[in-house]
Amino acid sequence: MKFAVLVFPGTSCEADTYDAIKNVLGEDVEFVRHNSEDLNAYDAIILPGGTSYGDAIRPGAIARMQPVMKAVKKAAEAGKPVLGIGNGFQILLETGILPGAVLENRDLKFICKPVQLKVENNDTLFTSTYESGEQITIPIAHGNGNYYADEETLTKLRQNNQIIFTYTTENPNGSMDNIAGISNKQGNVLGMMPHPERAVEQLFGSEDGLRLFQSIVRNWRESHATNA
Amino acid sequence: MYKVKVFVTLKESVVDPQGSAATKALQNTEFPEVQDVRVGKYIELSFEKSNKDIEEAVHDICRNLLVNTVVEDYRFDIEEVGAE
Amino acid sequence: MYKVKVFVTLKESVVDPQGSAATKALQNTEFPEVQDVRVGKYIELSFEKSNKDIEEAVHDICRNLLVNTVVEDYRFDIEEVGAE
Amino acid sequence: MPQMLEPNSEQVKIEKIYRDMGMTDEEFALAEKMLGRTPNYTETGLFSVMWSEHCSYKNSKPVLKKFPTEGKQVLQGPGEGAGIVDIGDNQAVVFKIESHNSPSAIEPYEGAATGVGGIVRDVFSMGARPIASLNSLRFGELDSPRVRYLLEQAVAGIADYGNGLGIPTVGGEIQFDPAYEHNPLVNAMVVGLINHEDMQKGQAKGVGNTVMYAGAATGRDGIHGATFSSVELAEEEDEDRAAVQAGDSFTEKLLMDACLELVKSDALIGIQDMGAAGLASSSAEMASKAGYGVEMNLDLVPQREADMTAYEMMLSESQERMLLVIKKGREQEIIDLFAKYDLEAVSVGHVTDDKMLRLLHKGNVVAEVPADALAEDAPVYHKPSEEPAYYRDFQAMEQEVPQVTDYNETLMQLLKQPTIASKEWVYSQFDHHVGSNTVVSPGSDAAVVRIRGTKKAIAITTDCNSRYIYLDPEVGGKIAVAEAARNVVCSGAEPLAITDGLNFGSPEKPEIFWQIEKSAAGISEACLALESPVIGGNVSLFNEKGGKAIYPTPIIGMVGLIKDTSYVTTQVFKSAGDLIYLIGE
Ligand SMILES: Nc1ncnc2c1ncn2[C@@H]1O[C@H](COP(=O)(O)OP(=O)(O)O)[C@@H](O)[C@H]1O
Repeated sequence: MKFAVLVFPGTSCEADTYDAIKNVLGEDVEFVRHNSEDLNAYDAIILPGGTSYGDAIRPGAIARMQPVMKAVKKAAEAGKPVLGIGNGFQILLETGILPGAVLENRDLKFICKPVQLKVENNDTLFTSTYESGEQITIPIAHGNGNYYADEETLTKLRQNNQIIFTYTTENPNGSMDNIAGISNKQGNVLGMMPHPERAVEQLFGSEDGLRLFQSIVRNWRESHATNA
Repeated sequence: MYKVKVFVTLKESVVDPQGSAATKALQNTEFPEVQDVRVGKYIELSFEKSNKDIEEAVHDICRNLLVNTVVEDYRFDIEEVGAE
Repeated sequence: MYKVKVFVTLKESVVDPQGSAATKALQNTEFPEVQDVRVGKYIELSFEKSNKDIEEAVHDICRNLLVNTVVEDYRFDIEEVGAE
Repeated sequence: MPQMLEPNSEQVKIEKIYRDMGMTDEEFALAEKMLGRTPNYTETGLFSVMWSEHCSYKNSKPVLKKFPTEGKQVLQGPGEGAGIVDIGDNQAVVFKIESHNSPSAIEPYEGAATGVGGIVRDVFSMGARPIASLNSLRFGELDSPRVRYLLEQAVAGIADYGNGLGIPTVGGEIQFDPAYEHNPLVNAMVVGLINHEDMQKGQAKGVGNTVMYAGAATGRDGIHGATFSSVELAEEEDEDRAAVQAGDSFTEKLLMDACLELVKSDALIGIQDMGAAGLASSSAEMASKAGYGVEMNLDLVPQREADMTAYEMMLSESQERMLLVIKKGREQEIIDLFAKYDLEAVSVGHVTDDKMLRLLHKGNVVAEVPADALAEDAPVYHKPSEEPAYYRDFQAMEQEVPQVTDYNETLMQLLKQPTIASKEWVYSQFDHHVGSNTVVSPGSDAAVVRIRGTKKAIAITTDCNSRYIYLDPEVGGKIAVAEAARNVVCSGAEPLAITDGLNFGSPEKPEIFWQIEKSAAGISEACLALESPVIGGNVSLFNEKGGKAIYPTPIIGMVGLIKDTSYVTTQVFKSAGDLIYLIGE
């Protein structure tokens, strides 16, 4: 399986994400730059974290104008797995591929620490390796992760089981409904503020994030086996 | 040349983390009269004349970059400046 | 009640990282006409009437909380609103 | 902007304008002698910044010379942007500590942010990828609103800049004491990783080679910053001196990525960050170090503001800029390389053989000064030193053992001290995980960062108990190094080397100079004993206000090597029933 890790000017988590896929997960992966227009060669697309364009105007605002985002939209519509982590999530929200927005953290401060998440929906191609309701530990590191959506959007998210991860023991940033990660209606696009690529080796405190990547691979293998 | 002034404000229904922190801070000190603070953006653009419709272009720029219409509203003033 | 609108801008000599990133982004897409973008803050305060001098109070609030006068300039408009 | 007419040489001399730039009468006379004529306004500006303590170390050089700087692991000692230490497998670590105290006292957010920016550039200009950042902070007591503001803003500045760059901030220290009420200290340390063949120098070699300017455009910000950081803070704090420097971490990130690609190019001869004293110090130092001269046409310098003078351009401390020397004929490659990162690189001059720093502006030669006169031959002072009365008094005091009646109560009181209490409020604002190499995050003794692709890791710490140093600078200096070493050893590492940030009051006072000398002696002795040489550092003097100096605060930044990540140890108790031992006296 071949992953694309998108790189915008200012992205900084591309190396760890690449390493998690290449060396820990053991799958193929390539960097793809912001001005590229074609993602056909890839089976899954990851928008990693960092500070694209210095978070100017709003996090993700300038990234969404870049040529590669048209290709991301196409890939999402075609049903390919698309994962946005941290700034990647913010870009997906800005682009409108995922609904809602993130505001500045409730306490107006950047927060970096491991948090407890609850897997709200394990029936997605990203979460099938988790138990439903399982508690997992994954670090966050963001200044703008305070998820907001209007009541109508929230209702839809709940009805369609699009809320994938929530913060359990505490809500670090003020997100509505404790939301830490959501998917699109089809379930092939996931955006989350926590960083699963930072939780792939026990040496760094948790391997819970690795299972998310394993889930993507497992589901891809299964669907390709049945299609073949 | 045009000078465009864009005002971006959070929609009323959206809680404003900066604004509420500022309101609290002021009320706790010498300014109990302050009822509410809302923090938005004030953006100045200098824009060369072209054959584009300037109003439309500014709307475009706002929607493409300066404003996230999910949570924000905007308005703008256009001023013609300099000789050309 | 007063409604106070405060405009906070970076001093001219201070670099504006947001503005320059936005300028480049616009120029690289469909808006080569944009010469310059400067990003500031637009803050709205609602202020109950009291026996304080409102102008002075707003200056105080700006200098104490809303504005970093080392790097920013500000100006404001005061509007009287509503009945009381 | 209305332009003031610049004074001519005669006026500079007769009206003693050089004094406003921080030069003494003797220094101005020396500059005249070296030049063989009276320097003009621009030249006087060059002398004054280059001869400031910040750039010349004129007061501290005799002390710094005594530090042990050698060891088989040392690949680059003091003298370049940062020191370099071998860690085996053709890899090395590059590190240095840097102060940004006076800018942070005026504008804590930008001061701290640009402090991080400067030390990051120092490290990547050596060719190394920054892999970890730390800081060492000193503030007054937290009951003052101004102090709380300084702390909050300085921490936010470090966080925003470091997080924006994607360099993990993995540790640091903070002390609160009234001694820092008006002179907060903001020191930042960065560690980078490099392969031996990528090591660079700041040198302008080879007649005809091209001098290029890369990065952000020059504005009027921070003019004379190096000078201001070398004098006592003015009484009037909000007096508008020069525009403060502001940082742009996005541009820095692009600049870092571009420079790390550039160091692989054989077109690159020399590279240096435009830090304190900007274009003046980078050009003069690169020429002086290499034994060549540099000629630059200032009309070609990218400018952010209109009508800048030569003086302003040379002394500006605008951030995120680098000076490069490139093989003649290879300029286009460099322009293209930077363009890929949306950055400007322009040719501004060339290397000459006459050892002069020559500046052209609007068709005239506006300055022509021997590069050595500005850099290598700057004056050096041997300041008088005298044991202070307070020290004699303290030494004469009876030993007193404090009476503790309720140990629980005393422990609680101690833990409530902001200096001792948890620093989570601070470090949770720093992205300490980015890069996914941080094995031990803030909250333990030393931070541990894994070297990707190997079993190795490095342990890093910053330490300094300045009260000990105030009470007995020599013993306190030893204690600081020993504490750093203990922190590193407790994490599973063997100490490699240290960098030091020497923060003191005015060296003009014999008692302060005595503190500098004595603490340096203590540091040296501990370094020798622990085989951990000093590979670089920074000096910040004149940290005084109203004649009152800070505590002597020589911060020790130490790096140690862990051969295998399985040796990594953390400080927390692991499970009930484990035995607890107390080792040592
Ligand atoms: N300014 C800071 N930035 C980042 N981490 C910090 C800072 N201050 C303290 N820390 C971290 O908090 C932990 C405790 O620090 P400190 O109270 O100085 O303890 P110690 O005496 O063990 O060094 C250490 O891991 C240190 O790195």
